[in-house]
Amino acid sequence: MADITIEILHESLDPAAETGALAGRDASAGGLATFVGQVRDEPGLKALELEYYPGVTKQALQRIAQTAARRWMIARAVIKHRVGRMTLGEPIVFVAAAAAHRREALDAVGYMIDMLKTEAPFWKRVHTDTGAHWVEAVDADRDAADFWMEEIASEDA
Amino acid sequence: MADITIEILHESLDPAAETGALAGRDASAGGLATFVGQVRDEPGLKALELEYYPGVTKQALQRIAQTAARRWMIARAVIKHRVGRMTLGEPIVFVAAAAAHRREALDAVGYMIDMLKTEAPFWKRVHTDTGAHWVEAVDADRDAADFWMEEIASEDA
Amino acid sequence: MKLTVRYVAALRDRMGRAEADLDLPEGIADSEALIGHLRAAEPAAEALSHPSVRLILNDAIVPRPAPLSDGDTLAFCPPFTGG
Amino acid sequence: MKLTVRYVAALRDRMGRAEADLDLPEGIADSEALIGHLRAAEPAAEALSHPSVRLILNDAIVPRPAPLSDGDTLAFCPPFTGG
Repeated sequence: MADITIEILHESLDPAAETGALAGRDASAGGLATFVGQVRDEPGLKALELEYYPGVTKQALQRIAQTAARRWMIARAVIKHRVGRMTLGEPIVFVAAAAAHRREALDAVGYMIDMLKTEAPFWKRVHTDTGAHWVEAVDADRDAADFWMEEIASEDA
Repeated sequence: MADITIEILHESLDPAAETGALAGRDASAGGLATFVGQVRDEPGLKALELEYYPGVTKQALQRIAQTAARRWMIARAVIKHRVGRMTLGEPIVFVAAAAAHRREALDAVGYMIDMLKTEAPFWKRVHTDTGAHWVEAVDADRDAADFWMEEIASEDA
Repeated sequence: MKLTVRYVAALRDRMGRAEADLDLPEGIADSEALIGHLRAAEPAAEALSHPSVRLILNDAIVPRPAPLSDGDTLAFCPPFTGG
Repeated sequence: MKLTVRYVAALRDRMGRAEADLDLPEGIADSEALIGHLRAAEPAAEALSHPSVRLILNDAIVPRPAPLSDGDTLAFCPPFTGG
């Protein structure tokens, strides 16, 4: 079974340090895929605020990583997610998978980032010059998660 | 057009530093996908040696990144590839793409790593306790590159 | 039946509070019946009935309708927007 | 016609050298004719005819057969194994 690391971070997330900690770590893994989601510029952006649900969010991320580890041949899966207030360019989430084969690592990362967008309890709020608003769910994110859920259900069947 | 960085490195490649240099760099990019290919353990492995073709290899990588930037909406593409002698766990290649949308970044990275496996002039030699051998081409790598070449040809048509 | 309800993120703004302890009349067996009860008390609770609203019951994400028991904590959540 | 041929990686081992300057007779117009000529001189050159062998002509990766001109450098390459 893959080694799984899940963290909810209140302070800071350092994608360079996370990558450094994983590179070369698993002798059997020829490939390490990572994804960093970061605060993107938008008009008047001052900060992004992320709310979570203590006691539930981490468990939801754990389940996503476990499903990835069952579905793909990976040696290691990592999800680290910020909560609280972030500014432009700051990392929000770091997802990684190490695997013997590149396609497994890349697909596992793609799955995990797709799923955590809509299946882990996080809520984003954007603070701008003119006020604050909650970020609306994106249909495409919902579709991506639905795709995986159907795919995995049909494999388990 | 995307910002493209290609390097052939004779000494060392530091995935953590590369990731650090990219994280948060493109204000329009909500996502940064990376892939690190690294020396995998195999029986008796002492070192991996990588040969390239000066004057041609870098150009081939450049073309792969340019094709990725035409095919996917990415703000930045990076390919850094080691040559020379490497030991267990050492990074061989770092591929990255920054994009507004995660799927573009992930797919561009998947494309670039697939293509450079078979379309850039590199040759791997494994040194073990009992001697040295050239690494054979893998059919699955050939298939992956063929898939992309057909896919992109059909889109251009 | 005693129940704690939580309103999360945009629903907290909509409802004007984060949490409420309720003492419910007989016959409210699940989340949908609860929503009906809340709507009768305040129009803002209509937002809770939207199909995109997700539920966290105690410490688990659960599908709707969710059966309710005495002492439960039920959180009404807008769609998740992580990553 | 003068031509420089290079043998790369495993093909260098097979041919026992990295490079050779050739002075070719008339009528060798492309890579495949060159391979035939080399095979006649030494059996090891049969390896060059394998369909997996890639060509670099001067500073470009080119498909086979590659037309040849005086002064060209042609490299015979095993399949690429990067990444």
